[in-house]
Amino acid sequence: MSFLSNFEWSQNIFYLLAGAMVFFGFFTVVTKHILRSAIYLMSVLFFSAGIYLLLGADFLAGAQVLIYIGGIIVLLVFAVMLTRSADLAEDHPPLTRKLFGAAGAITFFVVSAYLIEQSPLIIEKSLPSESASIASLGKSFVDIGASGYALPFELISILLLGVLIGGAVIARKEMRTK
Amino acid sequence: MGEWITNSAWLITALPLFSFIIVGLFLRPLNEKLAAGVATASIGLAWLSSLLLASHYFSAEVSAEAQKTLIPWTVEWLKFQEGVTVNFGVLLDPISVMMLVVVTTVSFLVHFYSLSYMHGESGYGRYFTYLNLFTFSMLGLVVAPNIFQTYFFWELVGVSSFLLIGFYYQKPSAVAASKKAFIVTRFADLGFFIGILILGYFGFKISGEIQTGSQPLDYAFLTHPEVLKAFLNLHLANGNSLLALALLLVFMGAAGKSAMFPLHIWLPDAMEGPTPVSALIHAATMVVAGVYLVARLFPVFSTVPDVLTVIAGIGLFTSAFAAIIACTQDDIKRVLAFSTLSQLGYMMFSLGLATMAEPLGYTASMFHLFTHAFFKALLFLGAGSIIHAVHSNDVWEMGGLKKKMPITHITFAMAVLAIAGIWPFSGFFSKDEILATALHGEHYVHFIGGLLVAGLTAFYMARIYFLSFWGKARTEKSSHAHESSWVMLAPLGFLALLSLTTGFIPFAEFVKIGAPLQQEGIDLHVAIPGTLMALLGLSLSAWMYTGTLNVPKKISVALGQFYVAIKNKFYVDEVYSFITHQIIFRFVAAPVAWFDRNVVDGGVNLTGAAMRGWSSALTLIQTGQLQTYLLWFVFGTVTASLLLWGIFLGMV
Amino acid sequence: MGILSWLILIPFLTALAVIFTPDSKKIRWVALIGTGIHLVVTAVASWRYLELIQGNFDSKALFTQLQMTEKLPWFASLGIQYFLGVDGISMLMTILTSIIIFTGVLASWDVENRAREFYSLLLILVTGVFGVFLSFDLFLFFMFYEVAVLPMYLLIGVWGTGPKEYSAMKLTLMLMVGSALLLVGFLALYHGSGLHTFDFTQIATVRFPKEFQFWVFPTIFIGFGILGALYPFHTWSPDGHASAPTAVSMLHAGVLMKMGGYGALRIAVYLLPDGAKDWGLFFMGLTTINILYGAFGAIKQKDLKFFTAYSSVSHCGMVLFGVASLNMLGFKGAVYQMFSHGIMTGLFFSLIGMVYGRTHTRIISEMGGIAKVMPWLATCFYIGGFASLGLPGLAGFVAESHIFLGGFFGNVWSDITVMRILTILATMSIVVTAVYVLRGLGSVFLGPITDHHFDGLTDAKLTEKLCTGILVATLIFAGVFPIFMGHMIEGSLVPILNRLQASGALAAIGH
Amino acid sequence: MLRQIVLLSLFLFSTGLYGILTRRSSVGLFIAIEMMINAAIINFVAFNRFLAPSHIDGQVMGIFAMALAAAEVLVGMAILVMLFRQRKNTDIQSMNSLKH
Amino acid sequence: MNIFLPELTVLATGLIVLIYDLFAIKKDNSKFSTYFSLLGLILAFVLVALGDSGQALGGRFAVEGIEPWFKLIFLGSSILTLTFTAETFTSKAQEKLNHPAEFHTMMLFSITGMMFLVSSRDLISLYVSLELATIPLFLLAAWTKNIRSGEGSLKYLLSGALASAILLYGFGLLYGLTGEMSLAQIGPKLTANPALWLAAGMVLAGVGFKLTLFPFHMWAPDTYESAPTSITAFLSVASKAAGLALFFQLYYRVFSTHTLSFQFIISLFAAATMTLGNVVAIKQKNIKRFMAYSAISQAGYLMMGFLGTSHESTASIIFYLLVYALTNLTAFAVIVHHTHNQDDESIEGLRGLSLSHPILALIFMIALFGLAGIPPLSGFVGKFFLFSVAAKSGYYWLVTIAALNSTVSLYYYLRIIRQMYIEPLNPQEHPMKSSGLFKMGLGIGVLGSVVCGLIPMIYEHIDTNTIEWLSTLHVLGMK
Repeated sequence: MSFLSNFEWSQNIFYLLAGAMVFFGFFTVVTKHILRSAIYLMSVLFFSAGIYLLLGADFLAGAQVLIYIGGIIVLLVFAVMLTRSADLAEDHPPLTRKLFGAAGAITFFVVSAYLIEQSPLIIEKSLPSESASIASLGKSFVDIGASGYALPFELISILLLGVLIGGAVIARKEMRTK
Repeated sequence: MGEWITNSAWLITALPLFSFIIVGLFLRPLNEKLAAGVATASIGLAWLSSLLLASHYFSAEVSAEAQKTLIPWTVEWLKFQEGVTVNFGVLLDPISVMMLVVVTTVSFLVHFYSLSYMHGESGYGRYFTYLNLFTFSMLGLVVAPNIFQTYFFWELVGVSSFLLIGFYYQKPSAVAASKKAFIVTRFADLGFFIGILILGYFGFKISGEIQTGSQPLDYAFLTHPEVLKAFLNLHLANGNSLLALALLLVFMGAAGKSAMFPLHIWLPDAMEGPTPVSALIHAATMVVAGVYLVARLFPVFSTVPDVLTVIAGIGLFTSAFAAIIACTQDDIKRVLAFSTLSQLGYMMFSLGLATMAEPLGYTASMFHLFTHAFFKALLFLGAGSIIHAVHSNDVWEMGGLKKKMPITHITFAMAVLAIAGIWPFSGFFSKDEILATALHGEHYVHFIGGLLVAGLTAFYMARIYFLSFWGKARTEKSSHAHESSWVMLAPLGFLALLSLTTGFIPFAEFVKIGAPLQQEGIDLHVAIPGTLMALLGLSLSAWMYTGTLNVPKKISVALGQFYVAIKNKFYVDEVYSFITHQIIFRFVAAPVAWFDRNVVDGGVNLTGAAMRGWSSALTLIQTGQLQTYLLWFVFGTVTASLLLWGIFLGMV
Repeated sequence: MGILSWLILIPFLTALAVIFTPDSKKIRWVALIGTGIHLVVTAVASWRYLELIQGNFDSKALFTQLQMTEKLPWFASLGIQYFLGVDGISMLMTILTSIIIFTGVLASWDVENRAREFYSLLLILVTGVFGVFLSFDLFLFFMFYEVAVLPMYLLIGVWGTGPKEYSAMKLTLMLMVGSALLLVGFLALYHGSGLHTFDFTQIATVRFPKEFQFWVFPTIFIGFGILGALYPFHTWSPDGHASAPTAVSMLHAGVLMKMGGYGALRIAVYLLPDGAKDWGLFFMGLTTINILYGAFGAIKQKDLKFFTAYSSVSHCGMVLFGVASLNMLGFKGAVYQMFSHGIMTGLFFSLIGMVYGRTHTRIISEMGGIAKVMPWLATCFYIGGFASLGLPGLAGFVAESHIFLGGFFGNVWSDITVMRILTILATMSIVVTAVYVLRGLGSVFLGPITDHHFDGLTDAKLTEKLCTGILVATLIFAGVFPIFMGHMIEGSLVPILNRLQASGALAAIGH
Repeated sequence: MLRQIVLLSLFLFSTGLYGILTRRSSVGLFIAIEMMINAAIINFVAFNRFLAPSHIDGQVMGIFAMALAAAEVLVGMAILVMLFRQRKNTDIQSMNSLKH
Repeated sequence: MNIFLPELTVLATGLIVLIYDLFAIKKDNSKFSTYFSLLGLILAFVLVALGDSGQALGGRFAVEGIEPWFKLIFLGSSILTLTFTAETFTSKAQEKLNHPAEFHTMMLFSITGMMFLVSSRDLISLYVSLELATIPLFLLAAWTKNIRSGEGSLKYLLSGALASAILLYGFGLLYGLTGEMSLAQIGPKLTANPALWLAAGMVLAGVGFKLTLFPFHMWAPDTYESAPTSITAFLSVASKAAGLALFFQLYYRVFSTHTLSFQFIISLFAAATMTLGNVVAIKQKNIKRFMAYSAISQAGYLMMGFLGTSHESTASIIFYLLVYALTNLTAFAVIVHHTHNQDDESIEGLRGLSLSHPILALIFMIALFGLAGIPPLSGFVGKFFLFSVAAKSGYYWLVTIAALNSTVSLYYYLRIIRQMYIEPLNPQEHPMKSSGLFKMGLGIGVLGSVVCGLIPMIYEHIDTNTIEWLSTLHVLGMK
C-alpha cells in the first residue's frame, strides 16, 4: 500500500477526510436524536479509518472498521433500542449545561492547542516509504522480547473475559423477584 | 549561765508551736479540758522563761553596752538565689525582749481567763489551739531578725486573728467581720510585700558593693550606716528618693495591722470575736505589731524625715478621730476598740516625732505601748466579765453593777484611771512622756491635739464606767448579775497591780536609741495640763452619766446630724463596702466573668460554628450531577497543566 | 529496664490489671495498690536522684545533667530514640503526679458506673503524663503528650456531669490545636538543627539563627500555653473542669496543666533562648492578664468547680509568668508553683468531689454552714484556700514570693520598668485571691446551716481522710521546708539560665 | 501534516468532551467517550508514523486502546441496562439522588 | 518465570473459582469461593514476600526495590476485605451480595491488574493493566443491582472513562514528545516544553481520579455511598494504592527529571484535598459517605510525602499507605459487620455500641484513632513522618494546615466515638455474632494498626528498600 507515498497527493485526501470528520464529529454531539448521533459517530470512525490508511497503518484501519464500527456502534444501537431512548423526547440539555460544557471543551481545546503548538515535535526527517508490515505487528503481539507486547496482549484477554462475565451478571435479570 | 538563757531564747517561740501541734492534732479530739490545760501551761512556761530572759537581759552587766542586739539562734530557711538568702532566727534587743514579756504576759493571762470564760462553749479545744497558734506567730514576729521573717509571721498573725474573730462561725456577722479583717489587712500587706520587693532588690544591688556579712533583707543590713547612705542616693524616675517610697509602703503594712486611719474599719468589727480574744489580739499584741515594725525600722525611717512627719500626722488624726467616735458608741467593746485606736494613734505620732538626735518619742512610744498593753487588756477582760454576767454588750442595758460585782468594779475603775492618765497609774507616766516629746520638739499642734485626746479619753472611759457600774440596774438581766469566778478575777487583779506599778519602771534606761536622753523624771509643764484635762473629762462624764440620764440625750439632740454621723463612724465602712461591692464586684468582677463566658468563650464557639457552617457550604458543591463533576474534572486538568507550565516558566 | 521505664510501665500494667480483674468490686483496690507501688518506686527514684547529685551542681553547666538515663534506638534512620532521663524538675513533677494519681484513685473511690473503663483510662492518661516528664526525645515527648490528652475526652464524656459532651469536645479540640502547634514547632526544631536527631539534649547544642527562633518560640510557647491556660486560650479549662469527674479534674488541673508550664520551660526557653528574649516581655504581659483575669473571674462564680477552675487559670498564669521572667528566681518560682498548685488543685477538686457526693450540689449559694456537719472537709478546704492565697507556711507562699521577686528582679534583655509594673499588677492578685477564696469558702462552709437536710450529712470517711491528709501534709511540708525542693531543682535550672546568658551579652543579673 | 493531524485529534477530543459535558442521555455520553478514545488513537498512529516509523508501538497501542474502549462500552451498557430496568429512563441529569 | 509467579497464582485462583462455580452443584458455594480465593491470595502474598527482584520479557516486566511492598499492600488489603465480605453473601440485610464466585473472580482480576500495573515498564502495559485494575471495579460497584448502586457505579464508570481517555491522550503526548514507549527511555528524553506540562496535567488528572485528589474526587462520595460496603472498603484502600503505584511509576520514572516543578502543584493538591475531605466530613450522616470523605482527606496527607527529596519521603509514603490500609480496613470491617447485621448505614445507628458490643466498639475506636493520627497507634507515627518530610523541604505552611486538619479530623472521629461510648444504647440493636474468619481479619487489622508504629523493623525495611530502589533510578536530587 505504498501509493500513499507521494506527498502532496495524500495532502488533499487528508484535508478531505479531516473536513468530513470535523463535520460529522460536530453533529454527533449536537444532534437531538440519539440514533442519528450514533450514525454520525459511525461515519467519523469510518473516516478515521481512512486516515489510518493514509498513515500506512492499514491493519489498524481494518481493525478500526471491524471493532469500532462493527462492534461498538452495533452495541450502542442495541443499547438505544433496549433502553427505548430512541423515542425519548429530543435530548436537549438545559442552556446552562450547554454553556458550561462548551466553556469547558473550548478552554480545554484552546489551552491544549496553544501548549502543543508551542512545543517542538521532533519529526523524523527521512520518511521511509515502506510502513511497517502487518507481519511485524502480529509478531509484536507474541514477541516476549524487549520490543514485544506479549504482556498487554495477555492482560487484554483476561480483561475481556472478566468484563464479559461481569457484564452478564450485572445485565441479567435477578432470579428471585424483588 | 547567761549564755545558756539567751541561747535558749528560741524556746520561748517554740513552746507555743509545740503545744499548738500537740493540742491541735492529738489532745483536742481526746478531751478538751486537758487540751486547754496544756495550752495554758505551755504559755505560762513561755511567760516565765521570757521573764527570766528579760531579767537577765536587762540585768546590770548586759545592758552596759548600749542596745546590744544579739542573734543567738538562726537557721537557713530558703536560698532565693546567690546573694539573697532568708534565715529564720531569734533577734534579741531591748524592744524585742520588752515585746516578748508583754505578749507572753497578756497571752498567759488571757489563756487563764478564758479557761472559765469560754467554759461550756462548743469548740473549746479549737479556741485554745487557735490562741496558741496566735501566740506562736506573734512571738515569731517579735523576734524576727529580718524583714522577710516578719512578713512571714505577719501573715500568720493575720490568719490566726481571722480564725479567732470568726470563732463563732455560726454567726453571719462574725464570719463577715473575720473576712473583712483578713482582706483589709491583706490589702495592707500587699503594700508591705511590694516594700519588701523594693528593699530586697536594691538591698541585693547594694550588698554587691558593700560587704556587711549579712543578707540584704536582714535588719542588721538595712540599719547599717553605709547601706543607708547608699540607699539614699538611689532615686526614682520622678526624682523623690526610692527609700521614701519603700518605707511608705512598709508603713502601709504597719498602718493596716495597727488600724491607722484609712485602714481602721476592721478593728471595731473584730469585736465579734470572744472578748478574751479582743483583749489579747485587739488590745495588747497584734495591733501594736505595726508600731513595733516602725520601731524596729526606726533607724531607717529616721534617715527619711518626711515619712516620719506623715506617720505623725496620720497617728494624730487617727487618735482624735477615734476618740470622738468612741464617745458616741453604745457597745462597750466598740468603745474599747476605738479607745485602742486612739491610743495606737498616740504611739504612732510619738514615734513620728522622734528623731535620732532626740529619741525621746521612740522611748515614749515604747513605754506607752508597754503600759497600754496591760491596762487595755484589763479593760477588755473587765468588760468580758461584765458581759459574761449581763449577757449583753450594750452599755445602756447595764447599770448598778458596783455592788453586785465589786472586784470587777475596782479593777475596772483602776484601769479607767490608768488610761485617763491619773498620777499613780502607769497611763500618766507614758502619756506624759509622749506629750513631753511633742512639747520639747516644738510640735505644738501635736501637743494640743494630744491634750484634747487625753481629755476625750478620760470622758468616754468614765462614761462607760458610770453607765455600767453606777445608777440602778436598767434591765432585768443586769439586776441579777453576779460576780465572776475567781479564775476570771485573778487575772483582773494581777493586771490592775501591773497598771499600778509599771508606771514607775525607769523605762528610759532599758529602751533607748540614738543620742542619750537629757532630762529625768516627770516634766511638770506637761503633767499639770495633762492631769487637768483628764480630771475635766472625768468630772464632765460624772456629771452627765450619774444622775438622770437626760443630759446626754439633750446633747445628742442638740448635735443632731453631726451626732448621728459620729455614731455611724463617719460612714467610712459604708464607703468601703460601696467601693468593694458596687465598684469592684459590679464593674470589674461581674464584667470579667461575663466577658469570659461570652466573648472569649464565644470566640471559640464561633470558630466551631464557622467550621460547621463552612462544612455545610462545602457539601453543597457535591450536587449529584455527574456532568458537574466532569466539569470540575476538566477544569482541574486545565488548571493543573497551566500551573505546571506557569511554574516551569517561573511565573508562579 | 531502668527504674524510669518502670515509672512509666507501672500505671500501664495497673491499667491492664484493672481491665482483666474479674470482680468489679476489687477494681479500685487493684488501682490503689498499683498507684501505691508507683508512689514507693517514685520515692526510691527521687531518693536515688538526690544521692546522685548530693545537692552540688556545676554552676557553669550549659546542658541539663540527666541521671539514670536509658537510651534505646527506635526509628534509627530518623534519629528517634526511646530516651528517658531525669533531672530535678522532672523528678519533682513525677513526685507530684504520683501523689495526685494515688489521691485521685482514693478520691474516686465510689465510682460505680463502668469502673473498669474509668480506672484504665485514668491510668493510661497518667502513663502519658509520666512519659512526658521523663522523656528527652522530642518524638517520644510528643507521643506521650498526646497519649496524656486523649483519654480526657472519654473520661469527661462518659463520667462527666452537666454539658459534658460539649465541654469534653471543646477541651480535646483546643488541646489538640495546641499539640498541632507543637508538632510544627518540633519539626522545625528537628529540621532546623540539621543534626538529624530528635534528642533534645543534642538539639540544645545548636545555636539556631535569630529569625528562626523568632517564629518557632511563640509557636511552641503558645502550643504549651494552650495546655497551661495561657490567657486567650484558657476557655476550655472552666468548662472542662466543671464537667469532669473528680479524679479527672484533679489529674487535669493538677498535673496536665503543669505539662504546659514544664514544656514551656524545658523546650521553649531551653532550646530557643534568643526567641525567649524577644518574646519574654509579651508573654509576661499576657500572663499578668491571665493572673488578674482568673482571680477577678473567680469572684463572681456560682459553681464551686468554675470557682476552682478560674483560680487554677490564675495560678497557672503565675507559672507561665515565672517562666517568662527569664531569671533564676522566676524559673524556681515557676517550678515551685507548678508543684504547689498541683497539690492545691488536687486537694480542692477532691474536696469538691466529696462535698458534691454529700450535698449533691456545687452551687455556692445553695450551700451554707456545712462546716458544722463536716469539720474535717471544711478545715482541709480552708487549708487549701489559704495555700492558694499564698499564706506563709504553706507551699503557695514560697512559690509566689519567688515569682514576684523574680518578676521584680527582672532580666537584662527586657525593659525593667515595664517588668516591675507587671509584677506589681500580678502581686495585686494576692488580695483578689484572698477576696474570692474567703467569699467562696465563707458562703459555703460558714454561717448558719441554710438547708435543713444538710444536717444529717457525715464527715470524711477513712479513704477521704487519707486522700486529703496526704495532700495537706505535702502542702505544709513544701511550705515549711522549701530547702528540700530547692536542692532538687536548682541544679537543673542553672543550665537553662546559662544558655540564656551565654547567648546574650554576659551581663549577669545584679553583680 | 503531523501538526494538522494532532490538531484534528485535539478537535475531536474536545467535541467528545463537549458531548460528555452536555448530553442528557447516557448512551450519548458513551458515544462521546468513543469519539475521545478514537481521537487519542489517531494521535498515537500519527506519532508512530511520523516520529518512530521503524517501530509499530503506536499501532499496537491503538489496537489495545480499541479493545479497552470496547470493554468499557460493554460494561457501560450492562450497567445501563440494569439501571434502565429499574429507573425506566437513562437521563443522566436526573440521576442526582446521591448528593451532599 | 518465577517473578511472574504471584500474578499467575492470583490469576489462576480467579479462573479456578470461576470454573468451579460453573460445574459446582447448585448450592451456596460462597464458602468455597471465599476460602479458595483467600488461599490463593495468601499464597501470592507469601510468594511476593519471599520473591526476589528481577526482570523479564526483556525489561517489559520487572520487580525492583519498593514495588513488592505495593503488591503486598494490594494482596493484604484484598485478603482483609475478603475476610469481612464472607458474611455479606449470607446476610439478610438489603445489601446482600449474590453471585459470590463471579464477585471473587472480578476482584482477583482487578488485583492482577494492580500487580501488573506496579511491574510494567512501558506505557502500553501500564495503561492496559490500569484498565484491568479499574474496569472490574465498575462492575463490582454495581453488584447489589439496585437504583442507588447503579447510579453510583454509572457515575464511577463515566468519570473513570473520562479519566482514562484523558490519561490515554496524555500518554499519546508523552509518546509524541519522545517517540518511545518504555518508561526507562521516555524519562531521559523528556525535554521541558509546554506539551510536556499538558501531558503532566493530564497524567495528574488520571492519577487524581484514582487517588480522589481534590478536583477529581467528585465521584468518590456518591460511589462509596452506593457501592456494597466491602467494595467501598476495597475502593478506599486498594484502588487508592493502585493510583499511588501509577503515580510512582510516572513521577519517579517518566517525570524523574522534572520532579521539582511538580512540588508546588502537589502541595496545592495536598492542602486542598485534605481540607475539603476533613471539612465536609464534619456534616456527614451516612457512615459510608463519611468514610469516603475521610479517605479523600487521607489521600491529601499521602500526597505530602512527594514533597521531600530524600529517600525518607518515599519510604514514609509507603509506610503511611500500609498503616492507612490496615487501619481503614479494620474500621470498614466493623462498619460492614454493623451495617449488615443492623441494616442501618447512619452514624446514629452506632449508638451505644460500647454497651452492646464492647470489644467491637473498642476495635472501631482504635481504628478511628489510628486514622486521626493519635499516638501510640501507627497512624500517628506514619503521619508524623509525612509531616516531617514536608517540613524538611520547608513547607511549614502545609504542615500547619495538615496539623490543624488532623485536629478537625479528630473532631468528627470523636463524634462517632461519642455515639458509641456516650450515647445510650440503641433500642433496635440486636446482638451480632461474628464468624471466626471475621474475628481473624479484625485481629490482623488491629494488631497491624497498633504494632506497625511501635516496632521499627517495618519502617526500617521499607527504608532500605527505598534507598536501593532510588539508587536504580536517577531521580532529580533524590539520594
